[in-house]
Amino acid sequence: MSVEKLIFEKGAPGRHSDVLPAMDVPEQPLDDLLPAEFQRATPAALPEVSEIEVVRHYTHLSQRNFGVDVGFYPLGSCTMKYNPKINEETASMPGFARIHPLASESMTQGAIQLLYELERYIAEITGMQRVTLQPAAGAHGEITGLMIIKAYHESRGDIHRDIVLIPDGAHGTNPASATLANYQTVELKSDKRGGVDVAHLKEMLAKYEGKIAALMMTNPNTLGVFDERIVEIAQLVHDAGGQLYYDGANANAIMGITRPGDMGFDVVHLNLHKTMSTPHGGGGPGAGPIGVAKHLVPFLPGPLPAHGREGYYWQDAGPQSIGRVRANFGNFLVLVRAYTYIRSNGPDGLRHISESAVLNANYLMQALKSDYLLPYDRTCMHEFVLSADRQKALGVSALDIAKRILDFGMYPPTIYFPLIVHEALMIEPTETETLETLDEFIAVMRQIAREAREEPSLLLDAPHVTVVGRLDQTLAARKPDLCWRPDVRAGRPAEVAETANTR
Amino acid sequence: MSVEKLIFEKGAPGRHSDVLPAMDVPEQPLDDLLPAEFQRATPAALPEVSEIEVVRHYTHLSQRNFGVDVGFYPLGSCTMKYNPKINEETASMPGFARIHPLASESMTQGAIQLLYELERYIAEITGMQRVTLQPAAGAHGEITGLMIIKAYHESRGDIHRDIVLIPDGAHGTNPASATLANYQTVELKSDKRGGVDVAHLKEMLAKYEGKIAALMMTNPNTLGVFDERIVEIAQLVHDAGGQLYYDGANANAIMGITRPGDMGFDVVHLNLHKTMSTPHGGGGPGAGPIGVAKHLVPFLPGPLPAHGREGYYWQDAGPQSIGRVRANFGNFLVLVRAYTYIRSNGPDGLRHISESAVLNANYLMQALKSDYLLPYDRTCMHEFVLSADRQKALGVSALDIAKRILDFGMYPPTIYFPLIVHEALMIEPTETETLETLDEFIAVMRQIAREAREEPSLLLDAPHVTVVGRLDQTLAARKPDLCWRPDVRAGRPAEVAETANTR
Amino acid sequence: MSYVPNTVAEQEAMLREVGATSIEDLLAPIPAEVRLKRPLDLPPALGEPDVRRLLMALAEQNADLDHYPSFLGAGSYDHVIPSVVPQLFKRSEFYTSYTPYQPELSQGMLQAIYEFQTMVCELTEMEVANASLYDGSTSVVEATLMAVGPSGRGEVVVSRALDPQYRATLKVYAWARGFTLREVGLEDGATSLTALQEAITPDTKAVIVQHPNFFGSLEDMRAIEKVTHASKALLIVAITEPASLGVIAPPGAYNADIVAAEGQSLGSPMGYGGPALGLFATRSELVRRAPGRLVGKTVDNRGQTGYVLTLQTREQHIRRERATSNICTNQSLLALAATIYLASLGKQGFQAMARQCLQKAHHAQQRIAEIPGFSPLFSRPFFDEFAMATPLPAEQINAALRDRSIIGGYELARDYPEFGDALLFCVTEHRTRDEIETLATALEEITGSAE
Amino acid sequence: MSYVPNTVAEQEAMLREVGATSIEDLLAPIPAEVRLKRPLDLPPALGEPDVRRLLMALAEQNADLDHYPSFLGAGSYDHVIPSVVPQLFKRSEFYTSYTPYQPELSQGMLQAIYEFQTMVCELTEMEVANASLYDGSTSVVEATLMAVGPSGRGEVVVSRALDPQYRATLKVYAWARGFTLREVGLEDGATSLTALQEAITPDTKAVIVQHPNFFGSLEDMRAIEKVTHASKALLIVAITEPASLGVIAPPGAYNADIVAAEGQSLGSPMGYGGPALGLFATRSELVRRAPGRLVGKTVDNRGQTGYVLTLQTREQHIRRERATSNICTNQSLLALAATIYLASLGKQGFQAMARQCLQKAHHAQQRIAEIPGFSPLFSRPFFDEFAMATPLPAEQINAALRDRSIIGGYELARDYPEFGDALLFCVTEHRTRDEIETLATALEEITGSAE
Ligand SMILES: Cc1ncc(COP(=O)(O)O)c(C=O)c1O
Ligand SMILES: Cc1ncc(COP(=O)(O)O)c(C=O)c1O
Repeated sequence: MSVEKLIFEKGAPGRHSDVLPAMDVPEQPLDDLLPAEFQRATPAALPEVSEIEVVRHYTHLSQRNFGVDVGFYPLGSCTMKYNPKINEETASMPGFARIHPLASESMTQGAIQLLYELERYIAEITGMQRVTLQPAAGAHGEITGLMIIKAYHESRGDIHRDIVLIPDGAHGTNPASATLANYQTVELKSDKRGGVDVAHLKEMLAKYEGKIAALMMTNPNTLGVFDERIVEIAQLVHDAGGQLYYDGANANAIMGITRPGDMGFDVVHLNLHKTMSTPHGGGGPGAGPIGVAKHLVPFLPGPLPAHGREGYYWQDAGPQSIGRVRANFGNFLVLVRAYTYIRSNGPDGLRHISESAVLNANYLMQALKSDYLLPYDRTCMHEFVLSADRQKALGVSALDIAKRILDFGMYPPTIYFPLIVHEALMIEPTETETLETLDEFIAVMRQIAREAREEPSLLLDAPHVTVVGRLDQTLAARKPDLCWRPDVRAGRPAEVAETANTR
Repeated sequence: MSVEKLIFEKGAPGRHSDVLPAMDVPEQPLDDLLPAEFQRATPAALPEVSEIEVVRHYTHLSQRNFGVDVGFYPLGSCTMKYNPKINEETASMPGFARIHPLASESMTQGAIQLLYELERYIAEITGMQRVTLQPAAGAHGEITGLMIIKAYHESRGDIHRDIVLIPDGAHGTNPASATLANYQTVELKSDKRGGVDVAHLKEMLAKYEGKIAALMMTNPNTLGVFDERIVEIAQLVHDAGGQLYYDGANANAIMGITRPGDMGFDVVHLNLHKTMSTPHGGGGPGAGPIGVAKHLVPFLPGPLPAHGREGYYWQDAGPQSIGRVRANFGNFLVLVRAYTYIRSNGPDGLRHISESAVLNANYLMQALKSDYLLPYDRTCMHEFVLSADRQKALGVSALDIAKRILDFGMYPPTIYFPLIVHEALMIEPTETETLETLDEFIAVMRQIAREAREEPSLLLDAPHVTVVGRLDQTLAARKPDLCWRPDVRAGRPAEVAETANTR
Repeated sequence: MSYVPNTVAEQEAMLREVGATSIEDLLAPIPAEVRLKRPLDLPPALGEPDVRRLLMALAEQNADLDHYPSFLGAGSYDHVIPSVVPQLFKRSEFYTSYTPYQPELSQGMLQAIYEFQTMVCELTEMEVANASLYDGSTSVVEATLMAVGPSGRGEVVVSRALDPQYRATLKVYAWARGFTLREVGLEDGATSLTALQEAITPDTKAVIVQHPNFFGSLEDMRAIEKVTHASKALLIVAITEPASLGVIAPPGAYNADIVAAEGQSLGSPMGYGGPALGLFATRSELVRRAPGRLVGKTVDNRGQTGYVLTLQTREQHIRRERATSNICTNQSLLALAATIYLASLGKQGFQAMARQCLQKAHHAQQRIAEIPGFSPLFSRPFFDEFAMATPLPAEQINAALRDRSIIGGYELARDYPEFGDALLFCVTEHRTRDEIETLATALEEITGSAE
Repeated sequence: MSYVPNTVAEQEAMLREVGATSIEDLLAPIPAEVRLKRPLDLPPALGEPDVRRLLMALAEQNADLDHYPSFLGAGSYDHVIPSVVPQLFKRSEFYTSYTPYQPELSQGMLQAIYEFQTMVCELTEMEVANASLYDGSTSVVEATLMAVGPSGRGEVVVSRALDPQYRATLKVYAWARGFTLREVGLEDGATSLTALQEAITPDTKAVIVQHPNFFGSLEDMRAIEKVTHASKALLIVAITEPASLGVIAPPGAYNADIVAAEGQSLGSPMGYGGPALGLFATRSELVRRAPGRLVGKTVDNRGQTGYVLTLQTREQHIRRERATSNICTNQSLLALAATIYLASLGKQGFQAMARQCLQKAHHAQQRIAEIPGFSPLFSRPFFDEFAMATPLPAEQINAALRDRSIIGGYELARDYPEFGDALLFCVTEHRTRDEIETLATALEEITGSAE
């Protein structure tokens, strides 16, 4: 596949599509409507291309992209599973896609009902009392949850709790969110089995007595390991006056099997773009609703969907609510997909999903642990983390392995996360992969392990068959080029492209 | 891109998707409803695959296919131009896509109105009196038109007209259709300028006096040349008692400029999947409506859309109608696209399309005639035909050139048609290609001409970068393998695939 | 004008390049006397949003099946289409491609058609299938023409239980091509075996029977086959409802020679009857007489498997007036839809779907038969369609159903006056029990039997 | 269960392979006391067609913009979306991909985002733009947090003409992060310059003004900029209606420091308010303080151009608690939609679209102003939204419009009781003159001024 120019390098002055409606009102002089000082001086230098050019360009770009529909995508912690097509269909229905958030409740009964029911489904799945659907993604759920915890402590006059405990294996959004909520973070060590080091936890609880606002955890954690001491941990944190936050990015392992609420968590976010299989869209949109235990309900953002004699309506937040965390009601069309997914699978289906996710992960883990170091060698849940340490000794890194995987038409695992594993390869196959695909991945990983021993240059120079070779990240960061410069557009587009391509 | 197995080679016994509704009526024993002798003994051995397997498989197949959305497609006589996306949108509206052809007229007013108006638009564009929208493609239009001509002659007791004259450059469907209507075909020679050899025509008219049913022509013809003597030709045929049939596959050259009706044609078909840009779908569906002059209207197939005091309705065919040429009303969703296209472009737009198609073709022709033989060196209309005779002398054929073009990410021209040009390369760029694309094609063709001289093996072994190399057509025809055999499916799918791949 | 990319300035430069001063120069070969001297008399161009509005307004004047539960079949069937089907077959690499003349760049479509051919063979238990024909009616025509052969002469016997539109189509072609059609009458809503036996002569080239027939009834295909093959005629089986093949014996099982079917049921939108999907299957030994495109498996010069259009010497572009058929453009995209549909339902699902049709249709028939004045018109087994005598004129009942936003059955008297007031109902797996109940209740109200 | 491909038999084989006898073995680490001992209390699974019916029934209870002409804006805008936009951005290679961590296999999305960043810079005349944030409201939050900096302290001045929902959102974050918000009042529907001047203190980190503001009015941005930059505060411009940038002066032209906008207007379906598209642009020198993903151009080891996520040391996955923001998942797919949208409209089209909005909105305003009792609430220039005082309570008017299947304007008193009975109307290029006339006539009827 040859290089695809930028859209700005295509087209010619004056090219355009006819995508506007008729201008059917009498036209008034521009200056009469808009005094000169408010007018834009020069039009934005957007592309000047015809419709066929737009279509071919973005079709070509799509051909230069890889999604779950194209192949295996075992990106750990990201739960890249099959995104059912029916969800795309329902989310495209005009009665969902083309409705105004501020239209009156009587004109949006179906939307409110859907959200009302979805809230209850998520509450049931997580074992929480109520749920806000506002957060746009996991990280947004985290900060929302932490603000609720903050409001809770404040409401009790418990105003010195400014510390959030976070295990060392946690996702980066957890500490970042804590900072955002003005908390200090204290890192908790993991024990040898990959769980929270309870001794260390106790130590920290003692050290910061009266100052612990919360513990943020994901369980199964980012090693794919279920922390068996969760009840004890919860008890300890609660006893110390702290709240328990559950990062539900890994909930694909537990649906119908166990619930954060039952483990003792007070706040939970779910990544619907993971567990509920709403597509990740190349980086978003997602949805990160949070559920809370009963004592935190008054602090939830509002409004919340409600049902009364007159039908469904939006209930304003009460006096203790933190307020809203974004405009409108959440990533509604993502929520429609999640609703569709839950209704399609039902209770047994959701449990079967989680069980199958766990089985697939264990199957891969058992098969790969002879060729790669498995630092925590125990039954995993939906994912597991290998280390490329042995390969590193041969001079190839997790990055090299990842790049080599690309040559086999597969996306590589997440690498260098969690931070507590050297040269981490974090593998999450998900439940929607066939046995054949798992076996193929095993074969690829074994071959790569062999190559690392016998022909490491194959890895070091990888990828070989992708549309571009290994890209220079350092250069990108050192001399950031974040935006095509209109001023170099003066020349003939083709020439400019050449220049651009070799600078 | 690696080999893609057949869908039958994927999956495993018992795999499936849940795409059925609930079985919500009380179930009765099968034998009570369907006596055993009517029952199927063994279920059809359809694939047993999960949804993700279906999605990936057909996504992969799409990646192994090339369409106008991917690149330049100058297939002469096929008018592969941009298929506007709005047409896909309108054709997908449930009020068009999900309506039953036998629902009452009161329930399908919009559909009948659309067809009523479309009939009139096509009549205006072609200069004919009325139009039937029934034919499913060009060839279907041809046989329909010839049957109308037959009925016309018969109605006048003129029953000895069993000959149809067809120029030697005509498309294969013309003689095939004539046979189907029980006519004998007589081939008309072309003159040196590429038009109908009028002397030969006169000779044939004299030879077959009283026996000529019709002359079938396309104008511009398949050389892309407009036959200037059309009025004279029409006069001659009419004087001989024959009818003139216009194969409108090449109408992209003439919209708003000239009309078959005004040239003297009695019957015209249009390929909406060419001129009106309805997508060709990898081989269909198309739509080949035919328009007829006033004297032929009584013979049109019925029913025809009509409008009266109660709204739109289907008017039954009259007593002289040939009857219907298919079930229902035509390829309706294709007609919706054509209607959308005509409304989007309007009269000026349609003319601009044809003018631009002509300009693009002449631009390419001028640029290429130094490297390739141009047998009819005169202004062309929407397409032109080169000959690879010069290259043939160097040992490479039109086929080799076509295969080499594939390596540049373009579809090749039509080859070996029309039959009157040796080693024909029939090039139709269409109006929707940009100047840059035309220039790119010129560069490719020049490079290939150079390669033919300097490195012919590059052509002889082409294509090089496609998912498969040059395919063995002879083997395919000699040992036809038209169907995957279920009996070899016994083994493990992977093994079977291997076997299949190496036979 | 929006789809022409090049600007006026660019076109002027191009004109200069070709040595013309204006487009008029290039149009010079067109004699003045045939030039159109005025703009086409068509409505002016509309921008995209205005076109969308216009078309939406037209579309919404039609009763779409999402909002009007339909009990109408008679050749077009409302089956569930899995969401994956449109989302995949509408990928633009497929739908914006032409007939795969250059196989190396069209492997996707070719392989899909090869899979399609295989699936059609599986469904019908025939040996070869082609890449599609226009629709069921013209597929029956092609089958008949194939049976009649190059002479175009002879006799063809056709059951009166063949879809009336198909019979009408066949009649036109029979007249044009020059063969004789003999219609065989009915007995209890199926082809009369005695009449059939009488109709067959030494000149009979083919016998055409629809199964399930137009009334939804199952024919005695084994008996028909015997009678047909007792002479040298070919047995052509027409199928309008291929969903039936999930549960009833396929044509291959009773030795059919040619199967000519309508494939709309298999994943294509109903679309007011078109585009539809002509299925065509036959025995291997007849393949060189078959119409239409065929995709075959072969190898490339690197030893890899690939797919090509094959046996093209049958076709018009090679054989011209001696071609087996004039077909060129066919219905590939719908064949692709059918392929994806059948892959999605799969072995189990296709069978389960057919069984649902059977069960729901029988449930509906039994329920309607309970309503005073409604009684089964025939006693033969059926799949998902059944004819009921009605206590009021069929049009009157349908009009009243229409007022309740229900699409009623087919008014048989339109084509079979001999049956008097009768409706042919269709109930597929897509109808729910509730909808059936709504229909039955409505019929009770309309005919005054509701309490 | 349908999306799990492996069968029971296969799963059993896999269990054997891992040395387990049942899935229970693998779940053993989960203590019994936290195990759910009953099935989840959720409705049972539905097959695909039943799900489709259910969702369609819910969808059809909502007033969609195809059937209810809307004069409601207030943060969500009904612009025409060209047909190519959804057909391209819904290609599954895009929407089923993750954040492009492995750039070599994600060049399509990366290049598109690079184009997006460029287009946002073009629209705003700013120097850098990021790969998107959640929506306009959180983009304003991020901009504010960036201005406030790592300390999290200080004061931020915000105009009362900033969207009320945005102000509400900001308030929560201000409380949590620990900075102070000062609201500046209005004068003739725009930020009061005197009040602004008074509100700014040496501690002011940023001034936030929406433009066009919530009432559709244009602010005196040059004056505001002067006042703001007279102190060391950053000027944050919030935009909810980026279509305005086709005709009004962009933030770069009046020296804004950060632009935080809602991009839904640019090709995304309104979707009941989400997913929306947070746009974020700033000056080059501030880029290392900016939140969110950034795509940069680079070269590969073969010398070819390519695109990667860059400057990641600002981000949570590297910098953790010291990151500039906690954002991870953003709104890439909508950024892609916006990119395709802007490419489709192009330089001319985008400007023409904005001018249509301007013209149609003014036509509507003038028409409504002719109706007795309706008068413009403010006298400032506006783009496509304008506030009108109404002769009857706004809710009463809206209810009556609703009965006529029209979505009326925003009831200002919901957030601005000080303005009494008033409606904020929005008229984009998508409204036709007929629809405007229908609205006006309805208003006449409702308020009794129709003759
Ligand atoms: C464990 C974990 N927590 C939190 C997040 C953040 O979720 P989001 O990307 O939706 O903000 C992720 C996503 O990558 C995650 O894997
Ligand atoms: C000149 C000409 N005539 C007739 C036809 C037949 O049209 P169709 O393929 O629609 O049957 C074609 C199409 O290839 C053609 O190019």
